[in-house]
Amino acid sequence: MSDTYALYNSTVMDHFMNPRNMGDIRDADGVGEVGAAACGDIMKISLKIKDGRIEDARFKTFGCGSAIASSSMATELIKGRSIDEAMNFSNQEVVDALGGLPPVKIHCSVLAEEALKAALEDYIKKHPEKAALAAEAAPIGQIVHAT
Amino acid sequence: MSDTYALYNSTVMDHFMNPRNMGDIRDADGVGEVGAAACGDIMKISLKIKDGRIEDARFKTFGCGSAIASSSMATELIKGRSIDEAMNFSNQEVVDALGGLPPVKIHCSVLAEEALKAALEDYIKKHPEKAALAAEAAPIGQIVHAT
Amino acid sequence: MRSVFLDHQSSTPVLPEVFEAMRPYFTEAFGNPSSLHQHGLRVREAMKTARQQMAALIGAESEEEIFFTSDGTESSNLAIKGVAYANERRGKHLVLSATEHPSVLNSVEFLEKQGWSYTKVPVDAEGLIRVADVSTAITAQTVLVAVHHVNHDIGTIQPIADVGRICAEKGVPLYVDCEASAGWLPVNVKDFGAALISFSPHRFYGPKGVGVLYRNKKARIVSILHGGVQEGGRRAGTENVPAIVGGGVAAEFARREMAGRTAHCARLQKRLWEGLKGAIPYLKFNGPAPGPNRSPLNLNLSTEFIEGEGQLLLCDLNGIAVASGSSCVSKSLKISHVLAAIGLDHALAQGNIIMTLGKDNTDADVDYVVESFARIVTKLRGMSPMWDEFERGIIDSVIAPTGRGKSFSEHAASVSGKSAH
Amino acid sequence: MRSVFLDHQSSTPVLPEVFEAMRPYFTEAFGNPSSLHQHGLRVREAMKTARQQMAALIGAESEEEIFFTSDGTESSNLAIKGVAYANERRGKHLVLSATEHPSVLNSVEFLEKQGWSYTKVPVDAEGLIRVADVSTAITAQTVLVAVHHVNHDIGTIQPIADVGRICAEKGVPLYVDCEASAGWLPVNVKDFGAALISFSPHRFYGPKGVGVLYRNKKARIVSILHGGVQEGGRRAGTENVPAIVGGGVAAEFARREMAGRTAHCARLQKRLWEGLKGAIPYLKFNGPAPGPNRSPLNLNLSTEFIEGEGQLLLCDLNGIAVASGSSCVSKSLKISHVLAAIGLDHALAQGNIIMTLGKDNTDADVDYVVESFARIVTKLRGMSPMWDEFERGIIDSVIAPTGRGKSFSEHAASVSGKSAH
Ligand SMILES: Cc1ncc(COP(=O)(O)O)c(C=O)c1O
Ligand SMILES: Cc1ncc(COP(=O)(O)O)c(C=O)c1O
Repeated sequence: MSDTYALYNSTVMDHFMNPRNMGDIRDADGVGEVGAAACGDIMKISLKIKDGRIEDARFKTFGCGSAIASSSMATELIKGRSIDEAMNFSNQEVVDALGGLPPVKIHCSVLAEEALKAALEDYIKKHPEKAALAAEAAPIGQIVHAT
Repeated sequence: MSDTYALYNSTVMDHFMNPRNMGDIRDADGVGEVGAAACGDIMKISLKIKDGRIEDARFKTFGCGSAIASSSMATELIKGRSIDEAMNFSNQEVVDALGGLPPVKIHCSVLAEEALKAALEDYIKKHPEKAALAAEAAPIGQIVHAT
Repeated sequence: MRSVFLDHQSSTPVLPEVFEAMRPYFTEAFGNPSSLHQHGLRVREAMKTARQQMAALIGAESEEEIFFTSDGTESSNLAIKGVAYANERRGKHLVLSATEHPSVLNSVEFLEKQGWSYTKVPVDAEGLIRVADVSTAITAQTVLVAVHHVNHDIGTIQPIADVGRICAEKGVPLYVDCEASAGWLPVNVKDFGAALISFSPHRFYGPKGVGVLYRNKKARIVSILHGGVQEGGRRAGTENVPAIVGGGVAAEFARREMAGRTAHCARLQKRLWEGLKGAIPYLKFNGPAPGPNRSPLNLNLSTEFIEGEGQLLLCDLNGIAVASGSSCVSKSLKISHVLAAIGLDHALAQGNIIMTLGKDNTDADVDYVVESFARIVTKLRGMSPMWDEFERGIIDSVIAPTGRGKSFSEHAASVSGKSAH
Repeated sequence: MRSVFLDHQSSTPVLPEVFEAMRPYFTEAFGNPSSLHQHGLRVREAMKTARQQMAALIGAESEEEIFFTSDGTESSNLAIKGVAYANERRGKHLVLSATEHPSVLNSVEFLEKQGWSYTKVPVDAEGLIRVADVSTAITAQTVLVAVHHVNHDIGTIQPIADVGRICAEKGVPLYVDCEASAGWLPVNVKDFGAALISFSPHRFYGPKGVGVLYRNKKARIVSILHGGVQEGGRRAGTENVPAIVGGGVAAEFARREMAGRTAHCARLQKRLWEGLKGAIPYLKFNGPAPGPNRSPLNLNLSTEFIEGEGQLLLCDLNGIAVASGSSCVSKSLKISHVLAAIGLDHALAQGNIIMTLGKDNTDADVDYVVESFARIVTKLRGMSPMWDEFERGIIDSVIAPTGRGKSFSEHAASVSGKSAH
C-alpha cells in the first residue's frame, strides 16, 4: 500500500503521535485527575499558575488515541489563559482545534475539559484567596457536549 | 463455453431431442389421453394391437422435456408386449430405462404409465372379448411411485 | 452456433471495468472494514465511495442512507421485517401488491405467522395496480406499503410516484423493490416518495454477492441478521468488500450509460416483439405493450398449445438463453404467481417464455431468435396433442377463439380428472 | 518499514489459486444457478464441486448437507433462528456458552424478545466451559445447544466432542460455530457429534461474501431469509457463485495444507509468546497457554497501565496490524464480552491486544513485533498516569501485586466517580 490511511484526521493523528506538553509538572500549582465512566479512560492535567495566568500545563493520559490527542490539544490551548478564562474553557474548543472527532470519541474532549477544571479546582482549594475570582466564572460541570 | 451442460441425463435429452414414436396412429386400436393434475401436462398414446400384442405405439405430449422423453421411452418399451404384460407396465421401467429422472419429474413417468393404460382400457372397451385377459393383470391405477 | 443471452433478468456478466476495480480487494486490500489498522481503514474508504455511487444512482441525499446486504432477497427481507419489527408497537399491518417478488411475499407471509396481518392489492390484466386500491388498503395499523417498481416477470411499471403521494398523505413509509429497474430506468427516491428502495448490482453488470437497501433516515428499521455493529448496526457480518466496490462501479456505469442502454434495448424489444408476432400464430404477449408502462428489457409471451420448459430447452439447444414462468420449470410445480395474478388462463401460463434483453444484444441476435423460435414452436406443436386437437376442432384457442370445441381448461380437466390450478 | 499482518482472525488475503478459480465466474460463466439454460447449468456444476469441497473439510457425509449463506454471521443466525422456528412446538429454550460470538448471542437475545428463553453456560478464567454445566442447563424444552469450537478473542478450544456426547444422550441438536477454527484445526461433524456447523472461507484464504452452514439431515431447520427456493428452500436469494467457487477451492487447500500451516503457526505463536514475555513486564496472557486447549493462531494479551487503542494505533504506525478487545476500539464503548466472561479485571481488559498469526508470517516478523511492541509499550507507559502512579506506589499492579497502594479499579472509580463497568 502506498497511501497511508488514518483512523483520525491528520491533526488528531499528529497530536497522538507527537503529543505536546506530555508529562508532569514538579511543584505544580494545581493537579486534576479524572476518569471517564463511559470507557475507563483516565486523564491527569497539572498546571503552573503565575499571576492568575496559566504559565504551563502538562498531561498524562491512560486512554485511546483521541484521548491523548484531546489532552495534548487542551494543554496547548490553555497555556497563557487567565484562571477565569480557563474556567470557561469548553470541550468544544478542543474538538474544533482538532478539526473534529468521531461522534463516539467526543467524550474524550469532555474528559480533557474535566481534567483541566479539576486541576483549577485543586489550585483554588490550595489558594482560597482566588476563590472569588473563580466564582465569577462558569460553574464546574457545565460541559458543552458536541452533538 | 466449450462443454455442454444438460438439465437431464443424456438418455433423457436424447429422447427429448429425438423422440421415438412421435405421432398418431390412423385407425388406432386404442387411444388414451391423460392429464397430470400436478402440473397440467397432457399425454396421448395410441396403440396398434394385433393378436393380443402391441404392434405399434405412438405418443403426443403437451409437457416438459422429461414428459416428452417419458412418453417416447414408454412407447419404445411397450412395443411387442402382450396386453397382459402391458397391463403390468410400471412407471419405474420408464425411470430406469431413462437412467433416472429428477425427483420432481417422476410424475412425468407416471403420466406415461397412465396414458398407456388408458389406451389399453380404450382397446378393451372397444374389444370386450379381451376383457377376461385384462382382468388377470394388475388393476389400473396401481402405480409404482419411485421414492 | 450463435449464442444469444436473453435472460438478463436472472443475471448479467460483470463489466471488465468492474472486475478490474474489484481485483485488488481480493488479495492486496483484503482487510476487514471493522479493523482499525491500515488494512481495515483502506477498505472503509473504498466502501464509502461505493455507497456514494449507489446513492447517486437513485438520487439519495447521503451515502449514509445506503446499507449493504448480500442480495436483493436479503434487502427485501430487511425492508419488510426490519420495518415491521421496528414499528411493532405502532401497528402490525402491511400493504403489498399481488405481484411482488417472492422475497417480499414470503417475508410478509412469515410475519403473518408471527402475528402480523396484510392486505394484498390486486393487479389488472396487464399487471398494474390501481393507486386508489392502495389508498383503501392502508389502515391506522399499517406500518409499511410495499409496491415494486418493475415486475420481474412481465415488466409492468407501477405508478410509484402516485403511490408515494398516497403514502406521504397517510404518513406510511413506502418500500419500493427496484431490483428489476434500478440501473436501467430512472429511479429517484424523491420522485418516488420512497422511504426504502432495494436493488442489486448483479442486475446491471455488477457482481453477485451484494444487495443495496436505501433507507430514508426518518424511517425506523431494525436489524434482522444479528451480531456485530457493521452497517450502522443494521446489518451484522463481515462485509463483502470486493462485491461492494464492484457494485459501486457498476452503478456508476449504469448511471452514465443509462439513456443509451435503455434506448438500445427498447429498439430491440420492439424488433423482437414485432418479429415474433409476425412469425408465429397463437402467441400472446403478457403485460403492457412496449411503451411507458413496460420495462424496455422484458418480453413475456405465451405460446399456445405447447409447454414452456420444452421451448426453453430447445431455445437453449439453439444457443438462446431464456426463462419461463411455467409450472414445469418451477421446483414447486406452480406457475408464476404473477401470471396467476393477471388472471392468465392456465394453458397460456404453461406455455410461458420470458425474454430479457441486455446492452450487448444485437439486431442479428433478435432476428436469429425470431427465426429459431418459429422453428421450435413448429416442432413442439407437431408433438402436442393440443395443437392436433385444436386443428381438428376438438378444443378451441384461448388467444383467438374460433367458437369450435371445448376450452383447453375443460379438456385438461376432463383428461386429468381435476381442474388445473 | 516491515509490514506484519497479525490480524488473521479478522481477514485473510485470497490465495492466487482461489482468485484464478473465481475469475471466470464473474464474466464468462456469469449465469444464475436457478436458470435452466447452459449459463445456469454450468454454474450449478461448479457449486456442486464447492459443496463437496466444503463437506470434505469437515467430514460431512454428503454435499447435500452443505448450505451456502453470505457469511459466518448469517450462518449463525440461520442455525439459531432456523432451528428455533422449526422446533417451536417442541420447546422454546436454548443453551449457549457465555463466550459465543455476538452473531450467536444476539440471535438468541432476539429470540428472547419473541418468547424464547435461554441458559448461558459460564466459562472459567481461561474461557473453558464445564461439560457438566451444559448437561445441567438442558431442559425438556431445549431445542438447541450452541457451543463454539474456538473462541475468536482468546483462542480457547472447547471440549466439543464431550458436549456432543451429552447432546446425543439428551437428544438435543448441537450447533458448533467453527468460524475461528475451520480450515486451521480438524473439524469433523461426526467426532463433534454436531447437528450444525458454521464457518467462513474468508478466514482461511478464501473470499468474503460466502458463509457455510452444515446441517445434518436429521436436524429440522427452516429458512430465515424468505423468497425463492435456492439452497433446498433453506436460503433464498441469488447465490454468490464466484465466492462459493473460490471458497470451495480455499477449503480444498486448507484441508491439504492444514497440518503444515498449523505447525508453522504454532511455532511462531510460541516464539511470539516467549519473546513478548521476556521483553515486556506486566503483561498478562489471556486464555489457555499455547497447547492443546488453545488455537495455534491466537495470542491475547493485556498490557497493564496502558490502553489498547493506543497500542493498536502505534503498532499500525509501525506496520503491524493487530486487534483489541478494549472498550475504546468498540463502537459501543464496551470491553469484549469474552474478556468480561473470563472475569478479567477492567484495567487489563482496557489494555487488551489480540494478535492472530497466519501461514505467511515469519520468524523475522515475530522478532520485529517483539522489538517494536516493547518500544510502543514503553512510549505509552511514559504517557500514562497509571504507570507513574504505580511506580510511585499509589496504585498496585493487578498482574504482579506488590501489596502497595490502591487497586486500579478503586483508583479509577475514585477519579471517575463511578465504578468501571
Ligand atoms: C467465532 C465467530 N463466529 C462468527 C463470526 C461472524 O462471521 P462473519 O464475520 O463472517 O459474519 C465471527 C467473525 O469474526 C467469529 O469470529
Ligand atoms: C423484483 C425482484 N425482487 C427481488 C429479487 C431478489 O433478488 P436476488 O435474487 O438478488 O436475491 C428479484 C430477483 O430476481 C427480483 O426480480
